[in-house]
Amino acid sequence: MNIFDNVEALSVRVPDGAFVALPPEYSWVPASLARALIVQGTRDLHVLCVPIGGITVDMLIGAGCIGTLEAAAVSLGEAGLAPRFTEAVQSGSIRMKDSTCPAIHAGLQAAEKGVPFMPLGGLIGSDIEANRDDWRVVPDPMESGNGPIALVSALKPDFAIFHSPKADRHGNVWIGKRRELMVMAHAAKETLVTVEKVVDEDLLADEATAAGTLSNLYVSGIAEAKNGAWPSVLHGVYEADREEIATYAYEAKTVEGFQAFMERALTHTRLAAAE
Amino acid sequence: MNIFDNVEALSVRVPDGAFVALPPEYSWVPASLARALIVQGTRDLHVLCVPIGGITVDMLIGAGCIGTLEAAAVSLGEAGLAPRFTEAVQSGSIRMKDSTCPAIHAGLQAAEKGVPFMPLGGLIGSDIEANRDDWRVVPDPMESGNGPIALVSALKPDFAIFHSPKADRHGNVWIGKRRELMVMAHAAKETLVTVEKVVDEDLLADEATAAGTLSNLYVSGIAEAKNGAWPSVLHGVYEADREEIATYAYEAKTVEGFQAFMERALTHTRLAAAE
Amino acid sequence: MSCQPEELLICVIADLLESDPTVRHVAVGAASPIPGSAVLLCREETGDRPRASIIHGETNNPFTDGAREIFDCAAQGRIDAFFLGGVQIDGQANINLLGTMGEGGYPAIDRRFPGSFGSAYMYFVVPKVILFRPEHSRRVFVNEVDFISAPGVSARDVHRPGGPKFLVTELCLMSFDAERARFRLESVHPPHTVEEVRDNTGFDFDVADTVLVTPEPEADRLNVLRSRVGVEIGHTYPGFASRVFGIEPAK
Amino acid sequence: MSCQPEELLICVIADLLESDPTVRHVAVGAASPIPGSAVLLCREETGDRPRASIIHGETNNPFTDGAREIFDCAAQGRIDAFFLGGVQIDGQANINLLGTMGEGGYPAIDRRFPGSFGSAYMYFVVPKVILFRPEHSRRVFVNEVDFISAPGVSARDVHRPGGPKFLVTELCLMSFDAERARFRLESVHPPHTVEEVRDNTGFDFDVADTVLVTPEPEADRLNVLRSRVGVEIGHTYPGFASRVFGIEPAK
Repeated sequence: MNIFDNVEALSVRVPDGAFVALPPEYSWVPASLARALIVQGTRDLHVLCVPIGGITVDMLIGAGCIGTLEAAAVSLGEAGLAPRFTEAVQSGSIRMKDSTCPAIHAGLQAAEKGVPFMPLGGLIGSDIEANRDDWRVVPDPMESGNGPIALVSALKPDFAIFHSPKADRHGNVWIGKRRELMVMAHAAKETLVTVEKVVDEDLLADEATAAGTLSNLYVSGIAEAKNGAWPSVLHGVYEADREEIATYAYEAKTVEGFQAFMERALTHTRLAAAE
Repeated sequence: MNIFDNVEALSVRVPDGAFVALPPEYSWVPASLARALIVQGTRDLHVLCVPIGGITVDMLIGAGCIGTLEAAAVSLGEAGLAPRFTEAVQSGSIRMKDSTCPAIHAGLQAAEKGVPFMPLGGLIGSDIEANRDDWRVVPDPMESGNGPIALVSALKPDFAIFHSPKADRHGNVWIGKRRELMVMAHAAKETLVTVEKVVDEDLLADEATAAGTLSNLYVSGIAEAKNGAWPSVLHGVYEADREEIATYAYEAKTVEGFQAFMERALTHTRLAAAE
Repeated sequence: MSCQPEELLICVIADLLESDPTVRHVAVGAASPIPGSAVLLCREETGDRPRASIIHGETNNPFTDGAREIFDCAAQGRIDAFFLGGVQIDGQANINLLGTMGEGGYPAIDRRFPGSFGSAYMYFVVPKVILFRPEHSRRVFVNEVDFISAPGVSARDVHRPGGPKFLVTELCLMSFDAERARFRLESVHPPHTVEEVRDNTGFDFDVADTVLVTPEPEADRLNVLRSRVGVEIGHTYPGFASRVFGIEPAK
Repeated sequence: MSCQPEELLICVIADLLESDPTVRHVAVGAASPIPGSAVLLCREETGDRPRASIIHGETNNPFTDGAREIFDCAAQGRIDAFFLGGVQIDGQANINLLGTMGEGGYPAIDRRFPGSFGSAYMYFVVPKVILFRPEHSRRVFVNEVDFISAPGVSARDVHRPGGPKFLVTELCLMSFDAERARFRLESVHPPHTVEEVRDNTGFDFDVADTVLVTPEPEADRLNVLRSRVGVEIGHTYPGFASRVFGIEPAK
């Protein structure tokens, strides 16, 4: 575990082609780290949305960073459809692995437990299941009288990446009740985290904070990134920048509009990287 | 969810023959509630230790409350063997379902997910597995090239019972980092909790406390029980009463010694129930 | 008192929840302001029922075990009602949240929508799923969906404690009979007609012996909706609360 | 400086950890004060390695996902070494933590011990399992265990990244060769002898070409053990720290 000086020190650890798990916009998305990946020109990522994507994934798609996307949905929420995602899927420019929320959680839990699959209710008869070569519907191997059951494959990302309000100097990261971040980190080989602030208190020392803390055992690298989830929400710290997201939703409908928007959005990231 | 006036209002909800999940001694054991079950003369319980038992389970066995016990181990820790457990298993007076820690956790996770089983590494070639009719070893149904895999059945207790430092007036219960308590509550039909204190703050209102809180959605009943884990530890509140446990370990080696010990130990519980 | 279309739909859904005492806990997913308002209205009117869990919300959110908890909770049988929509819905209640397909079908996408979310699971495990899709047109209500995000009915040997019970649109309320795998028209919202429903539905459906006229909400009910419910739903859906109820987010 | 038997064993185990750079993280289970002390001693001596996770401890405990986390963590390949014991251990490294069996075998129990804990799992997933059983007698080291809590070796088609590597007793250190499914005597603790080991072992084992005499710990090492390590292990095992190191728990 290392605490790095800047976000770019984390982004350079993610090579082209890496399998990267990303939380949803409402759960501490690493927007700043994603912009650093865009600036460094990362290509062919296999991104797993846990379980849905928003503006951050849409930007990564628009910037050409993503080769394969696995998600239960991608949307800008109240701001409407995710424009670059929509265009990419319609044109077939990315490979889309359509999933459903609980299957993504279960696949990560399988990796967390080191087993090749997880059984899951539902799914049978869905075209999602029918189109997933890595899932199976089998007769219940326990013969519990409940009929066939679906099995979903373990999801083992190379990297889990997310943003958090704080980590301590030992690299223990506050996740609060965002337990999907913990499952992501357990399932992934490495976890990279940006934080608003590195704090002096030991988050594991007190049971009250330990309850919402991911141990540094799972964390490879941390860097401070002020407003690192912006324009998305960081609950308890700042709200979503609805105006920015609405502007994006409108401008990114065309390739040219997207590029103009990103030119502005990335200026700050480029400046920081050049420092 | 109801907040009751005393522990007996919880214990009477547990009928003879119920399937009851109990945390280990180091994780907020409901010792006071167990004594109330003994005083009310509960019989034929199927107790699941999550995943190991200590003095509380030993007392329940000695008092004749348990018909079937499922556990990975039962021990008094530094105080040595659990005397009533040892005698009961050697004489065959209880039905013992021997298990192993991760299988109990996985079985509860299966119930938490509403699936009939959970795959689990290891186990193959163990006599524990060989003697469990409710587990199976099957060829990997995903053909992931990792050979056969063990499946353990879901564990769905009628009741999860535990003790906690605090709950709020809505019935939300502080569990800190004792997440096995949350899995137990999710897996069980009903959850009954004794607490040191019912507090005024809303534990879900703040992300910092919400992170270590079990929602009242899963809780049927709560009652205050001062020193409710005694003589076991309640981390952050009081230490284990090692002297009391050592005395028990010595005296409970014989039936007569156990009865004399319990006579003293239950006096307070009987007085409280009579009030 | 004049009533907005959204308000009528909220009341129709609230009635479905209020009239069914087995509905003790309703979960509301992402981007569901009308169903969310209906649950809160029901609770205001019954005084205590149902418990409403609005996921992703900061209030009315009991979940502390991460994003998977709502799914686990539903599979445990602790969620009695849930809402799903669809880009397309067909006469067997198959729902498609993914998009319309191009030549040869999936994965060739003609028009893509966000995706299936948790539908392929919740549709199986929640006893009372209410399908909610305001737009009532032949483009939505098709004879056969292009992609089954989640099937309306399942083979007998498939474990399925849950499934669709009702469909609420801008025109009408339908019930769904899983045995027959068919919808039945129950009531039509004024000023619309049975013929209008038929003209705008691409699948065959049954018609109740007496098709009711959906009652318009009373003034008292609208007051509750526009005050207490509006403020509460505004915590999760500020844009919706502003547009429909004119309630601006607290600063 | 004279050394207690527990101190020698702590040093033997510490050497097994120090000499293997792949051991970056060691977990120590319940009721394991000697292995726990060995890990802490190793860390004192290397300055940083290995990370020690003492489950159920309030210090040196990184686990915040409940009692299952250590098992998940091990299955993820994040735990490099672990300790197991046995009421009985046989020549194929099968371990029995359950008890001795009566007529006809399990479930007829002759003498019951606590149980198998997590052995049936950890033995499979942790690469370097060190078997630790101070009592070296034919009652413990039997030709065939009465009950296999966890098997020493597995069929080739069974996924097993982990297994037994060493055995430490009051008499000696043995290594284990999974291919041959046999132990090999590596060193004998003074003043004991190879013959004594053989006399007290109920199974056949190989003997290294040169059986070493286990070195006694140096004074510096004992000082570290009796001060810093003793205090730290006392947080988790106060009875042990008091008895072996004479360190009383802080009030």
